[in-house]
Amino acid sequence: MFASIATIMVASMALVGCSSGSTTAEGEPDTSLTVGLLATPGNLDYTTTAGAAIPQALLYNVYEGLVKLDNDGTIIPLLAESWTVSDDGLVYDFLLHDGVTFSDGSPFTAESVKFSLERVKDNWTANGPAYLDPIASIEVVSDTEARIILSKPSNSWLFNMSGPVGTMFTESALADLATAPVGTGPYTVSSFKTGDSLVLAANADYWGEVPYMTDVTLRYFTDATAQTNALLSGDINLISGISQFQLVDQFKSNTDFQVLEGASTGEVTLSMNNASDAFSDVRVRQAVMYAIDRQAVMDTANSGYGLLIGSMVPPTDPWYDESLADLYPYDPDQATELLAEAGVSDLTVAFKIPNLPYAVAGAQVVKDQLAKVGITADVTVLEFPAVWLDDVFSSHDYDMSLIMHSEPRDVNAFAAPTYYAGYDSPAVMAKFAEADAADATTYVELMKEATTTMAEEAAADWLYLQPAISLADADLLGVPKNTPSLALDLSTIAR
Amino acid sequence: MTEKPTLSVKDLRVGSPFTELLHGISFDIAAGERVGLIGESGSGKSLTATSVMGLLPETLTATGTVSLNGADADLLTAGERRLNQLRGNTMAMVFQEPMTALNPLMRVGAQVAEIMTVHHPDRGRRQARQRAVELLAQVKLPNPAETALAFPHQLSGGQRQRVMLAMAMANDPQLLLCDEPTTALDVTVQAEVLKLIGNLVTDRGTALLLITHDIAVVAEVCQRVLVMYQGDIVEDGPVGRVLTAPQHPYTQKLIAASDLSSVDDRGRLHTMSMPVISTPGAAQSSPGPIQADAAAALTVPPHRAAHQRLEPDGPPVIFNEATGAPAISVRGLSRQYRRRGGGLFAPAPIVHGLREVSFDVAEGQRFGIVGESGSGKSTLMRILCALDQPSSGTVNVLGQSIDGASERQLRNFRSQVQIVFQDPMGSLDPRMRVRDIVAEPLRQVSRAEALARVEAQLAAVGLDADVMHRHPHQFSGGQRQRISIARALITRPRVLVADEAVSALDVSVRAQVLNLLADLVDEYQLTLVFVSHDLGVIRHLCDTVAVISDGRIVECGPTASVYDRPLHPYTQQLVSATPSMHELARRVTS
Amino acid sequence: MVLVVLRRMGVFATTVVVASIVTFLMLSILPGNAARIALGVQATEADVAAQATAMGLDRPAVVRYLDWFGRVLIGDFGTSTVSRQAIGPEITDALGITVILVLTSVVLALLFAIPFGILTAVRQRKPDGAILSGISQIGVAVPGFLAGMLLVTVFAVTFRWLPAGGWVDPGENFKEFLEHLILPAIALGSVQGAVLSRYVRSSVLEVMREDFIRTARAKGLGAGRALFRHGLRNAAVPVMTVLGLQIATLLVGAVVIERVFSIPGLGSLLLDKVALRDLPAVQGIVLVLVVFVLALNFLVDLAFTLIDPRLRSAA
Amino acid sequence: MTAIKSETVTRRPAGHGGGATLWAGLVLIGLVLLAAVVSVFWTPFDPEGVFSDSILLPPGAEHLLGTDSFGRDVFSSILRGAQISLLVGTVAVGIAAVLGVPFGIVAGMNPGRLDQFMMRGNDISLAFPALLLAIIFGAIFGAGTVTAMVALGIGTAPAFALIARSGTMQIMSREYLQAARASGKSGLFIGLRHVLPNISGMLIVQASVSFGIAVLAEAALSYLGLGTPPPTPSWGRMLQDAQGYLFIEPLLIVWPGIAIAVAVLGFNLLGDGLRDRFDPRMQVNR
Repeated sequence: MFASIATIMVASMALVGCSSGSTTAEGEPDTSLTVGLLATPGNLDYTTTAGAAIPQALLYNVYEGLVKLDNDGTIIPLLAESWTVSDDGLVYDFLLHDGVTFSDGSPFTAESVKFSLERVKDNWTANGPAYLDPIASIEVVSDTEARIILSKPSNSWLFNMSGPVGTMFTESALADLATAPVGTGPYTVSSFKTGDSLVLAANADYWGEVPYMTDVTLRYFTDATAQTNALLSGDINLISGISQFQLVDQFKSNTDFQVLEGASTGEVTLSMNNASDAFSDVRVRQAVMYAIDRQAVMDTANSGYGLLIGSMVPPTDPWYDESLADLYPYDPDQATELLAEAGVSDLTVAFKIPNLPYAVAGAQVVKDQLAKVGITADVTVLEFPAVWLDDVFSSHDYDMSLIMHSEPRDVNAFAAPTYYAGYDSPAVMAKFAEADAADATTYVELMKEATTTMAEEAAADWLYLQPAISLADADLLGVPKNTPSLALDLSTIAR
Repeated sequence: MTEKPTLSVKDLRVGSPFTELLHGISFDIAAGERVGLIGESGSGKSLTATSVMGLLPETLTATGTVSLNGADADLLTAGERRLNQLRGNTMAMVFQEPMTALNPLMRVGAQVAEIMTVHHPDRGRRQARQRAVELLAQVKLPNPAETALAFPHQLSGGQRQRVMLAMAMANDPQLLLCDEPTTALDVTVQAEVLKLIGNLVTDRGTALLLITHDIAVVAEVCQRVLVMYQGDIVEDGPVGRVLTAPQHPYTQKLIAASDLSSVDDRGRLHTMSMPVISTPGAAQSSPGPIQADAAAALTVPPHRAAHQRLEPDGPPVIFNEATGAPAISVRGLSRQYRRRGGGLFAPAPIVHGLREVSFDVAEGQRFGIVGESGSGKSTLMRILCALDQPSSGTVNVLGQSIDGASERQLRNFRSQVQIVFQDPMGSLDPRMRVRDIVAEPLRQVSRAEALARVEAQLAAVGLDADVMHRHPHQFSGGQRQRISIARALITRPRVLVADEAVSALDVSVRAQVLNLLADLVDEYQLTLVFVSHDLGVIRHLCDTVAVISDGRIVECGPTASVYDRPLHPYTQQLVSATPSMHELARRVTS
Repeated sequence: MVLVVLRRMGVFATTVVVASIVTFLMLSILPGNAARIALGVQATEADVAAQATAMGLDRPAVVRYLDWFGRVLIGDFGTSTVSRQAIGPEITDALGITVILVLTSVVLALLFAIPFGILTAVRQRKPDGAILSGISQIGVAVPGFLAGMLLVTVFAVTFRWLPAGGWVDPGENFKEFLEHLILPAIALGSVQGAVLSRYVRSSVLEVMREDFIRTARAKGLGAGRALFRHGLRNAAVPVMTVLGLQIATLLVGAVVIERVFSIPGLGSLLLDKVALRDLPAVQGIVLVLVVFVLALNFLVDLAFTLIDPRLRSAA
Repeated sequence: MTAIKSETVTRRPAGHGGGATLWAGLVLIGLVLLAAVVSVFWTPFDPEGVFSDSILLPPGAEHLLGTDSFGRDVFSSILRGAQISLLVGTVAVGIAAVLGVPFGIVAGMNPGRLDQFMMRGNDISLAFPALLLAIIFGAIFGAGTVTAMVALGIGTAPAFALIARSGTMQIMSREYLQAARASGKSGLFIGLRHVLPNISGMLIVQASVSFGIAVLAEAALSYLGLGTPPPTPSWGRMLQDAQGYLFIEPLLIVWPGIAIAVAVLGFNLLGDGLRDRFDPRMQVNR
């Protein structure tokens, strides 16, 4: 892996040499980068603040954990040089890099591992502290050796360790997490203006390979058009994760820019409240599955960008099953039949959507298609996040909604009976539990079984997988294509 | 032929795209000559002046020739640049409205100085400023140096008009045009300003064109008079001759109607029978359906007032004290206003509208109240009509105490006491039909009956029934005042309060309305309270007059007695400022 | 004069207090649970309840109001529930940006509106006056954000002369600050300029009918000179009223342009904070906006007193 | 006599300008009104459906103005959008007038303390501009047409109150009001019978101008996502939606832009024309 990064680096250096546009007047390579992003972080503390915006900016850039996900979704070592797992899957021995320091100068040791991970249970309120529940104890073997003992085998916890909860903190710099994060990563935060920008500077004392880009500005936009305009006018160099795909085509024909299409973990989901009167009958949910022409939804609302998935599993997960996309082909007649079978006529459903562009666009198509099989969708646009979270997510006061689930490997959470989808299948839950404790091969098998069952029972209509499309100046190299994790890994980008 | 006339106007025609307003008038003014231009509203007299100045509104066009000193080319076709050189320098103008004619945001001294710097930039600002102060002194403004630093709103109307004069005379023009220069001023101030104008133009040998509707004004200042009627000059002659022996029928009627002391054999004022008001449909007025008995009209009421005056620092006097049950009885009436502003903690300054006023009005009396603006006469009128409440004192009208009375208690009072207002434009709601306006004071009367009574009442004031369905804007000023009177009388009130009821009317119409009012007061046996600034009108209409000044009644008594032998200095001043026609004629011819 | 100012200030203080109560009451019924938003979708109900207590959301309204407004009076707007920072500086920064933007646009608007308005008034009956007047009419009818979008498309995207958006503090890099300011200020100013020019026009037309202008003409001042020396100051009074009102509406109204140009102004901050249900911040922003407007009206009133001697002594 | 002549001059609107302005305004509003009325009964295509097979077609014989990203006929949407614009304008102006006018009349009829008190209240409402209210109300009641209309209405009310008050104060000095009071008429009667009819001219002017502002504000609110939710077509949202297609189908932004400009221009011209007609100071009066 490191090798591959190194290759890119070398290649980019060579390229820089003959690219006049990207060098400064003195012939120095231009190592500053401005990235346009949409969701702005409210603060910089992801231990207590939810949302993808903070990890997107900080994880792998400012903060690091023992392991990370590479761009293909593989778990690779980061602060841990290597690790071994006991045969029963309960004891993990991590060998740590030596001589690593936090950006405030304090050393990173096995003590830091113990401190950081133990802190999660009591002090974290956001970003899934429960992910570390499997940990029974943490032992400091030496400065560079840490041992983590699990209470039961878990396939998911190491994956989760690559996310925010696995972040290594130093005890000396906890005072101001919200504005002055201190980590071991290749960048440090040099300024942060809420709603406007976050400026990162290369960490000169970084223990690993110093990144090519020394000054990175993350600029936050509220409007996708403003974002693309900024790229077109040269204000920014890169848009990671464009959200309105009609804006993409103009870049394809423009040689000044490159369009990178990758896979995300964002399943755009037509959720049905399984616990509501309207959708408690599986046949009604299946009727909806047949009634929706997912390709048409994707074409209209997403300018055709995306991938039909049919389940809550993106192709980057090992238990992805591409055949599920065809489980419910578009078949209005079948839908009408199912509805008749279920004894439902003149069905009117409360379709409460968040006020997000893709949802508003998608809902119009869905409403139109449902109408063709006799289902009236009463569309209410709710303010996101505030009102949508209250009404739909917390109070479950809805029949149908449309929202993207962007967290990686979130299918287990979706299946929980208390979750807003109201899907209650003890069998599926048992299978997930079993899978987590099983060996690696069985794990994938069981996960596949559970997710297939969910698709068959139409727990929700996973319309399509949102594509991860990045738009960049043509001379940028190493732009991460996929977004398997929440992080936007800047360390690979070069000119 | 001697020297050329200062102003020569030949065949001046002014018209809008729709009508012609001036029908080719011609006149000359010799150097130093003082000429009056007299006419009623809309006769075209102001248009004449604005044409000469080249300040006609863009929508109007003028033809003919206007030349200054005979030398210059036609002013009507002269370029803007040439006109600018003449305006304010060779010819100057004073306008009617002293309140709005000065820039409110500029000190008056600077405004006077400006006319000099505009025409003589070489003389310098400092000199202009000094000269401005001198000019302010010449127009007899007190403390000219201080006044020069004042803003217009800090000056009274008369003072502002003096500033306008100072400005007009600054460059010693050869021609001064004054458009109704004193109309908006109080009588006593008017006399002073006229005298000032006369002196200024005589001293400098400036030719004067003085435009006015008031013969008295012309008689005061001018040597020659032009009479305008419907866009034509109908008479041109020396003031004395025109006043005493008018040639044109219109002039004859105008002068007759202006003379409030001359009545016909029925005790009625001379009205103008010329088709002055050619209104669509409406009846022409007099003689109205009421055939008042001349003798009855002149019957002196049983109560006769004592002639009293307020002594300086003397005790409050109860004027016109009546025995029995007077229609109106006012004792110790004071009204103060709290002016807006004042300090954060300091009380707002108090303005005294009325101070310790006591008087009676006997049943059937015609009681005049005369005073200048700000004297408190309007406040008094408002209190008598229960439109305002006294600060202290008692007011008793027809046995009803109105100080502190609630609207419910006043219900009967409201139908017993009615008002006729001054402004014929503002006293009728433009959005209502005449029938609704006249019927408004009626209460608990069926629609049919109301209409019948309205029709009868309109007939009584000399208007046809078909006016009922029209809106006020379709009537002339005199007709509107008739409608006002009809409204006031429809409830058969016992007391009628008239507030400057004829002040806004042209002379000709004034006489008609006064006659009508006199007739109706007799017909309905009304007690009349007539408030006015015009001593002449009151003298004609009222048997008793109270002179009010600075919130106090300073003198009260039988009208003739007060007029002929004024006791209070203020009354004396007032009387001498409003000469009768005979007096004027005497002054002019002597 | 001093007393007048003192009295007005007293009234001003009272209105501020009332406005703060209105603000508080209006926002106290905001739906959406700030605690839930802070913790995200994975938090349990118990966590959310504990968070709510920690954020002081469970105290009675009167206590919360007094606590809040009492602190505001000593300059403490509280701590944002989202950024965990003092709100005051956040608001000041955003307000500064918006004020710069609004004032620049108003200056641009005035630079356009005064000559244009006077011209259309003076040439009222001429064909060119009618055409110019028509142009300003159309200017009024164009939505501001459309103007902004078109400006970006032309000058930023197509010609790449200017940045498409964003903000640079003047202290940071003045040249870049100006570059970032031009387009949004023009977008905001063009519509305002069109609106203002209509007011200038009608105000000048009205003043040209005044008697004192006729007096000035009678003095021998040409029409233009009479208008300049006597008319404009008088015409300024109603225009200033409109200007005050415009600036007041623009403080929030600029949000549309701020969105088009991704400028972190006060309106944008408000929208963001409302979305995040950052109640202390929202209260603070709304209060600042409202007080700013009240203060502006207060100043406009005082300015009138300076321009117009009649008000000076009448009060 | 000449009084009559001068009256004929007085009552003629100022020059031809005023009349032409008025008529131009009426014609433009007539167009919008026509679109709104026609679209109640008929539009070429369904402006609310989704037509996946006709996405982003250029203008042509079938689709006069082309189609949008949902395959909707733009011409149909423009027609139907007139309804929303007129609805928002009517309701917003209605609310503003109903709240502001009585408030202003009462204040104007009671000079002194009550007036002062009410005007301070009005100052405070003025400090909450319509857009601020729309943002707050959007958060409280949820964004949508109704919220937008109510916020615009309440936000515009103080302007109506100011106009009504100054008009009332002018009327209050008129003698016919004194006459009505001297006849013992109640404040309510005077307010309704005398004051309201006489200030209606300036209120109509204000209403016309506010209408234009409301149409613009609706567009701005739609841009911020606080306007009419889809699929109901609104010009503001069409503009917002078209923004993303500026480089693909630039005409999409032109049509709603023209529609908004026509409506706003119409109401502004109407307001100007009415002002010339109602305001005596704007008339030739010499």
